[in-house]
Amino acid sequence: MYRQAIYDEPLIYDLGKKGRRAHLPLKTDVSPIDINIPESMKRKEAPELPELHEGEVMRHYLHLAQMNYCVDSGIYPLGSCTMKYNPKINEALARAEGLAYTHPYQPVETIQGTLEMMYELQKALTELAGLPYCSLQPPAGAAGEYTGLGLIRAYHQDKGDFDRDEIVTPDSSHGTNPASTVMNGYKIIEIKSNENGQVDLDALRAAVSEKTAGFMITNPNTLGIFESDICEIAEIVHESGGLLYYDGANFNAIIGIIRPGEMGFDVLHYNLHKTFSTPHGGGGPGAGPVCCSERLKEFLPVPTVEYEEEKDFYYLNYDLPKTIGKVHGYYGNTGIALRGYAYICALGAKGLIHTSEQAVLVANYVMRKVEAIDGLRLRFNRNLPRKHECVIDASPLKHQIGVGAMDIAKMLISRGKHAPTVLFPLIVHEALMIEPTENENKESIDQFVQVLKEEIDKARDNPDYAHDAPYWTSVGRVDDSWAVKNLILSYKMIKNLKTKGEWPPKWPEDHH
Amino acid sequence: MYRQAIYDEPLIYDLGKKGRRAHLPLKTDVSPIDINIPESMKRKEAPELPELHEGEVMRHYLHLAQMNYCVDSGIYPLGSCTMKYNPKINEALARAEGLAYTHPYQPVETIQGTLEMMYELQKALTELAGLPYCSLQPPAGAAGEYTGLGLIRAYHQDKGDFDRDEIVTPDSSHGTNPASTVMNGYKIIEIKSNENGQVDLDALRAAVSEKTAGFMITNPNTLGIFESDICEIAEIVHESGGLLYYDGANFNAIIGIIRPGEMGFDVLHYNLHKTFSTPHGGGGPGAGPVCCSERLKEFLPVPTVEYEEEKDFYYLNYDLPKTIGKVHGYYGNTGIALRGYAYICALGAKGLIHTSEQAVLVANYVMRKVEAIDGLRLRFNRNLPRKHECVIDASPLKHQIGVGAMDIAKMLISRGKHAPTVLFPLIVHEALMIEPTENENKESIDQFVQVLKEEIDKARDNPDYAHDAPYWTSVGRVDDSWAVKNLILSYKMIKNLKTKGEWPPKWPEDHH
Amino acid sequence: MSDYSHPYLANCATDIEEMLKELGISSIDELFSDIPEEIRFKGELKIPHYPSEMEVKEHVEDLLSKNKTTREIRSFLGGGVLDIYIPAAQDELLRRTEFYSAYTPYQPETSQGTLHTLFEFQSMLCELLSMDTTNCSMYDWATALGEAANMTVRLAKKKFTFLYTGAIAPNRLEVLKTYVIGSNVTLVEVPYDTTTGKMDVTKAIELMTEDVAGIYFENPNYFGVIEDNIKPIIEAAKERNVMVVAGVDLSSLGLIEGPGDYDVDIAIGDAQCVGGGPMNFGGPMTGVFSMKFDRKWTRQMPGRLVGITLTPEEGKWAFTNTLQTREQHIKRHRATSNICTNEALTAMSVAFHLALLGPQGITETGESMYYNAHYLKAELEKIGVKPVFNGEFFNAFTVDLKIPKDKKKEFTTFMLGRKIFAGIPYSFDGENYDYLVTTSYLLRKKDLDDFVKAIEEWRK
Amino acid sequence: MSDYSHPYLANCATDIEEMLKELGISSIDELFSDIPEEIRFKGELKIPHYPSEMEVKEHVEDLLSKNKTTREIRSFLGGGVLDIYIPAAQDELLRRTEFYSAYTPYQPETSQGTLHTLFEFQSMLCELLSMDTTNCSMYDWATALGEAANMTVRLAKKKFTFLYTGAIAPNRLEVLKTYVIGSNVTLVEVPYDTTTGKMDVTKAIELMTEDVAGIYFENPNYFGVIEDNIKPIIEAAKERNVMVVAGVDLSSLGLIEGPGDYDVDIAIGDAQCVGGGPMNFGGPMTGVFSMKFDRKWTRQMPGRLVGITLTPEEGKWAFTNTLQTREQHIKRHRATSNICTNEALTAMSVAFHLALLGPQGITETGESMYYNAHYLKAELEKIGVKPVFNGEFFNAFTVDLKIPKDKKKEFTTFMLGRKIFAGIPYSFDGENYDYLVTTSYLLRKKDLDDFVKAIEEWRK
Ligand SMILES: Cc1ncc(COP(=O)(O)O)c(C=O)c1O
Ligand SMILES: Cc1ncc(COP(=O)(O)O)c(C=O)c1O
Repeated sequence: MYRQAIYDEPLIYDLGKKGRRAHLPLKTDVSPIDINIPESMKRKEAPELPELHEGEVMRHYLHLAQMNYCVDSGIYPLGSCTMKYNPKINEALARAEGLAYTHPYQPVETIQGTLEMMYELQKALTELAGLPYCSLQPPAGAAGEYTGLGLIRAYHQDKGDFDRDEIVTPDSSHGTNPASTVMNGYKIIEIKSNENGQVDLDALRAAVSEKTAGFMITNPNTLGIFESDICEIAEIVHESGGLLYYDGANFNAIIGIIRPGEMGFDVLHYNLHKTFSTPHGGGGPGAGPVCCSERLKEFLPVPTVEYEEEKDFYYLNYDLPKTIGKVHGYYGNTGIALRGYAYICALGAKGLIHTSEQAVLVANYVMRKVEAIDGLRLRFNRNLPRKHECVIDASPLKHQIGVGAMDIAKMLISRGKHAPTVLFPLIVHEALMIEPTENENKESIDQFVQVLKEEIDKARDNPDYAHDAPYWTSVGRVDDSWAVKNLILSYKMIKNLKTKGEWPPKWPEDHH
Repeated sequence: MYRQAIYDEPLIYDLGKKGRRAHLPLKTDVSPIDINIPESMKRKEAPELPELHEGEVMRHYLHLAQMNYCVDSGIYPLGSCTMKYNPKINEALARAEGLAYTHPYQPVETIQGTLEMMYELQKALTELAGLPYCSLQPPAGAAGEYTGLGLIRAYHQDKGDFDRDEIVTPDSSHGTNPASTVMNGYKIIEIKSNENGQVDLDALRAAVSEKTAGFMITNPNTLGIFESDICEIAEIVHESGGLLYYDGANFNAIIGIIRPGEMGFDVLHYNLHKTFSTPHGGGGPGAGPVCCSERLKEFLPVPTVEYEEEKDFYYLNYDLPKTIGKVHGYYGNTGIALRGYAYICALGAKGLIHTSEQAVLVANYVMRKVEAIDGLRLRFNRNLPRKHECVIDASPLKHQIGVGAMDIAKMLISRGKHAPTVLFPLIVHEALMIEPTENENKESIDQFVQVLKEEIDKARDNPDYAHDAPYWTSVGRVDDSWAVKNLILSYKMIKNLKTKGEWPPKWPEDHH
Repeated sequence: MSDYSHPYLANCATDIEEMLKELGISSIDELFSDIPEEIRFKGELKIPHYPSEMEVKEHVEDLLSKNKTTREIRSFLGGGVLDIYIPAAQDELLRRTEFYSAYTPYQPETSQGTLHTLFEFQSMLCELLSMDTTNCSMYDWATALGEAANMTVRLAKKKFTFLYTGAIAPNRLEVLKTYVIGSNVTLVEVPYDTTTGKMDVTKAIELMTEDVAGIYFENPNYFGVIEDNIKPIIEAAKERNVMVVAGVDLSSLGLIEGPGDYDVDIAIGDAQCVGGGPMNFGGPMTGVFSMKFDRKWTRQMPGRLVGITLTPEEGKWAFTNTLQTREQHIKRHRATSNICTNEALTAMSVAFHLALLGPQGITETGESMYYNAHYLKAELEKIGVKPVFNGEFFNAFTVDLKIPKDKKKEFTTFMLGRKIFAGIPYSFDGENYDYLVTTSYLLRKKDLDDFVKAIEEWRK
Repeated sequence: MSDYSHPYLANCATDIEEMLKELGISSIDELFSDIPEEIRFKGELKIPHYPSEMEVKEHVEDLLSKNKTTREIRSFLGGGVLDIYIPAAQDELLRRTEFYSAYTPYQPETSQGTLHTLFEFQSMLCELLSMDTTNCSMYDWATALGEAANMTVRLAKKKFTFLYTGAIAPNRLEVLKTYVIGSNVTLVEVPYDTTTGKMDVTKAIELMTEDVAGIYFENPNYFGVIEDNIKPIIEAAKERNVMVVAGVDLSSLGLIEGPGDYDVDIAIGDAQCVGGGPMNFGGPMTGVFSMKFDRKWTRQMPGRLVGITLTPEEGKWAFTNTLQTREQHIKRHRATSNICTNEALTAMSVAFHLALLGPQGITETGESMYYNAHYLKAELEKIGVKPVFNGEFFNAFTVDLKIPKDKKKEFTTFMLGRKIFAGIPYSFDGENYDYLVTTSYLLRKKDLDDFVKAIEEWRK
């Protein structure tokens, strides 16, 4: 039996009362003076913020917290997201005063500890990537891509090659890949996957040319399949004069097993919030460090973190004349970097390798169990082992009883198991993309599979049971299209609706 | 709509697997040697403790946490318990390394900060009590009573008076009062309350004698009524030669309003976990500091915390030849004392007085609203204002429809409102003892009263609705008598039942 | 195989054996058989290892203890990162695993906690900024600026110039440049008045030619000066269909009008200073992106948006991510931005902080900073040290110190010796350094007096 | 009236006015009208006040920073309080308000979290101790001893002598004395063997006369010595219906038998050392009270007990406080103890800790302590310094230092100068001090070597 907590929790603006205080800030002991802000800019009314007392604030957010599923609630097998356990020691360390109360512009001699940590993290990341240089500046994976593509552009332009304006990528790639590509001013050339779900070498050969700036690949790819032709791919791309970008979001499958740099890759980004266990925070912050080869080094964002061994001194180097510039206001998400570093320290080389081994083992284990369920099938070559994740196709079930991947997701969350990623990658129609991570043990996976089976059985008895799911979550299935049609995006907009007499919303007659 | 979370959470022993690790402790770098523990004492098998990985442990206890009501869940109006908000800054401060990593026997010159804090807390507590001396040693209110009664004994004996072996107390007193009395070797003389719920002066006069060692009173008393004859009471007791003990558990009603020392009281204990906002922790730890008058000072537990102004030096004074000894292995619950001290600092004198004022205001407000509900009535003098709490009698409802205080409690928890203290004090039959504390604002109390009304209405429609409550808690009404009959108190006992084939328990046929 | 046991690994030797058996294979290695042997890594990885949690803790704490913090050294640093106090209640909420260990709320029914809180973040930010909609966060102010520039160009179609104030933070300008690389944008600087430090209104209007898609200014600007003369610029911009982007210091908004009050189209900034978190050496920050409401515009907005919607239960509305079709995971190369992971948790942190501060708190912290800065200015003037500009300011101003390049290091060390982080150096002439000095509300009179004393000594 | 607003007060001026109105009164003061005017306090209270949270924080932290901690000074202190490591996961659980801000679970249906966790505490303690039942905690070891003594007398009826070992911690003995004041108990000391440091078996048996209700010993005892000879005592006790009470060091139970294994009736101790919390200057501790199961005995047990029971839903069992009729809130003066508030949260903390440590962890920490202590002993012997007793020990032993009374302070200072808390002084002769030295698992080789070096220097 599972039920998520339910509280009829109002918007915080509907709590509290004028005059209540939840926090008393420090007041300076300097004597007050008249505030001489020019009239045109002087605030006329204090901003309308909530007015509660401390206990009320805590109750409000406690209620909300309990209506939220998280990694510590249970399995969270979102494919491509690597929802691994967030070690508690990292959360504790990230609150150290020595990190929290340091300013990005304080003199470099007063921040040696953080710089050393960054330098050591860079070293570990380059070691795992097999690429010798690193920048921690990109604040997320997509920013890492943007940075990496910028390095590729700078490289070609530095060689006087201004015509390479295409980036080639498989159609199974993550949405950020094409988005970053276009933001970088490139054209995107998507190539179809072959029947094994891998890069089709012929298609690749046809796609590359003297216009190719680079090739972006995620390996293992979004289907969880290792691109075993990776060396040929590298050769083809390099021959065309393009560079090789390794989307390391799926690095959790390959730590210490392969090193992309050794396969000819020029640049790679990591997601510390995936492979290195930093929390997802309901959407962020993350960190997307970039590693690169010798030939791209001089284009890295400034400043780089460097070490002068003689003086045992760490410093920020802004002196890169060919730098692509900056991709973050400061040095990236140092608070996240620290967590990633602590994670690496706790596991060491052997532990990290075991991580990948377990992640791959459980992914294959869940795959074999799930594909055995009637109505579900494994897409692409069944004989290939998967790496950290697998993509299951629910189209058979959809055809049989009209119950698709999204319905399955809603049935699962009803039962206190988070759903896999659904409807992605787009190349599989009713995709259920399952990535358990090494944080799930055998019992947990067995339970997940058991629940999945039970729910599909229930759906067979009564497909509407599936369409009306979820049941035991804090709210029933929400109406996404109503949200788009009505676009109520802030309390300010609610106040407008109120004056128009249009709040609270009316339920349409035909609402299910 | 309210629903508490539900997880079918097994006993931790039914989770995990042999060989999993959730924490790796530091290992010394001293070389291992043979363990030479004599065979008769050498552990043969490692103790059977759970074996999980870190994430599993967190999930288990997260699930349990969400199945627990707390002060930050909502109103928690347990009369006599003073469930006030636990300020978060206190929790943070109590984790300071300067407190956590100090040993009770480290040299006194290395613990000056803590001693100063203790000394300052003592000063504040004596100031509020109007009694000049203080010991923070008693680890809870009951221990404070035990200590205070010990002081009274020592005082009489020191005067050569060995015959005073009776402690007089009202019948409405808290259970710990008589229990501490008897543990201290005294006889307990309980006197009936008068029709106002207060001490009957005639009864008191009749009860005191040359055998009276002391009189223990809680003021305001357990009915929330102030003992306005307190001066006469003091006189009567003192005339008999007895001393006066003030149970300060209800101090939240009188901070800065009256000072018991000024009314002739000789000794008083506080509950820091009530009046001074330290958390209840699901049952403890608390702290029960004792304040006393000049004539009891020399009997205080050792060591006392003292200050040598000249040297600006705090120290532990063991040199009290007439001390009653020790009531705790060290100096009491210093971690709790710190929280209480921080609370006092945050409010200051004015804030503390406001605390009592608000606590009393909301108690009277809820009282007037609740006594207006059909089936409930206020016991004892309706015209007397109450202090921090009020006692409502549900006997009328019980007579009307057979729904009593316990049923009301279960209906309330069904709705996400914690129940008042029920069936206490014993002198009111269907008692609902309501103490909102200053942490509840008007809306919260209005909602509580509204829910109470609604539930009683439902019970009128169908009394079984009440008897079968609660509904939306993580489990339904538990069977207390089965627990007593079967006494399953540990996993060890479960294992025994298993070998006898008696686990899991069978539901009796007639089980509701 | 028993050394598989580690707190971060869920399966022990027994589990592994059982799973291998069910998979019908004899070792995990078989699952890697599709990786060509020649690329399997065979060396020894050089990775640090601290085998117990306590050693990890000691190691990291030892490293961090080499830093000097603003708890020891009085900080006059600002420039976009403010030293703030994080209330204990806020930290306790941030420590709740339900918030920090959740993913982006892709399944709204089981993620109302995140969604509801982010909606409140959006709402509080709109109130602070007097704007209609705010997204769930960008990486930081600088990248928000890059996105804003791209967005004005996207919306304008066929206009490719983006004007920006010369009184901009240098780091933001650098990111802006990197961010417009793909969108063919020409960046043109609007000069500022060297006496007041405010943007040059006449020049700004002059520069608003046909090709201009947007104009950006900061308020207070990087030199601390309040831009109280921008009304004509905004009017001119409206006339010419130029979108106005303001970058504001959110900590000033208890005292200064929200950008919506002076009618800008897009407001950006960073919410670190209103509770996103402590400074953390500059990251994570909490980029803010806020707009007037306009369906067309909103559809072009980067980043995630939480909206309200209906549930099956009549009367019970709920929250969900909305307008996802703008985002990369659906629109791929036609997305409005590549942003995916954002700064959601620090955005929630802002919601917690503002819920605790309330209107009085935001005003009081603003006042403290204002008093501090103006006291400092007055005291510095007493020793003959002046601000570079005479425009009104909030909590920061640029102090005319003219430290020669070759003395800069010495000055830093001198001030450090007095336990002071002296401010951010800025050279107007390329030779000498003036200092942008910010006074947070954590500074007190004594700190300010010590600063003045130090400067006085230095000048001797 | 607006200054009623404070983060810890729920009602602002408006609320108060509204409530007063509904009550039909004009001021809160009227609600205090029943308090005689002459006793109303009219003075000014002298109470510290720090008006902002940050000032409270600074003030308390300033105070605490005057302390020296075992993070700076290597601690060889023990005697019932052990320096331990609190895993971050444990602390995160303890920070959950659902646990720490709940009351005693009087409404079990809405308090399963507390009850379930406390049941697990009871269970894990029973496993560690090899006993059947353990209550939800006592204040500390010392008060548990007091309760145990009283309980043996209560159960025995008409027997009033309680024997205790001479190798007892002095502080526990003092509490014991205070605790038996009301129960007419005569305390009689059993001497220990001055060579081995173990209890004198012959004497103990001799002393077990008709009037003896219980006998108490510690294992390892206060001098660190393992009591491996108690079998004859226990046998004699059984024969004479004397209850056997053992006080054990819980941190030793990875290596040493649980007291249930050698058949004691009542086991007590303190669970601080297995995760109740850091040392906190000695409080809160986590008193342990554990027994063999016997319905009659259990009914006499002090403190709270969580048991299993049924719910209305067939197959779904749950937890509840049970045997409450022993407790003061029901039984009043006939209760088994006056204990009401106990140490529930630190008990839960122990459950979290042991769940994290597991059997391997408890063994490993025990081994580290054992290795440390035996290494230290060996190294001390190399410089001619010996233990006072030759009995086997676990993690502590008494070092024969014979520091004269008038040198004691100097010795403390000398050791402090070397960043060492030297151990707990104990005088066997009333003139000179030997030191009870404990090695936690947080000490490392270098710390032990430094200790030996310091002693060597001192003796020069
Ligand atoms: C394969 C892949 N690439 C890139 C990204 C983008 O990373 P981020 O969300 O940190 O921007 C993701 C994650 O969302 C991903 O799964
Ligand atoms: C009136 C009164 N006296 C004494 C006590 C005992 O205090 P404690 O639970 O701290 O031992 C309590 C609380 O339970 C109480 O309410």
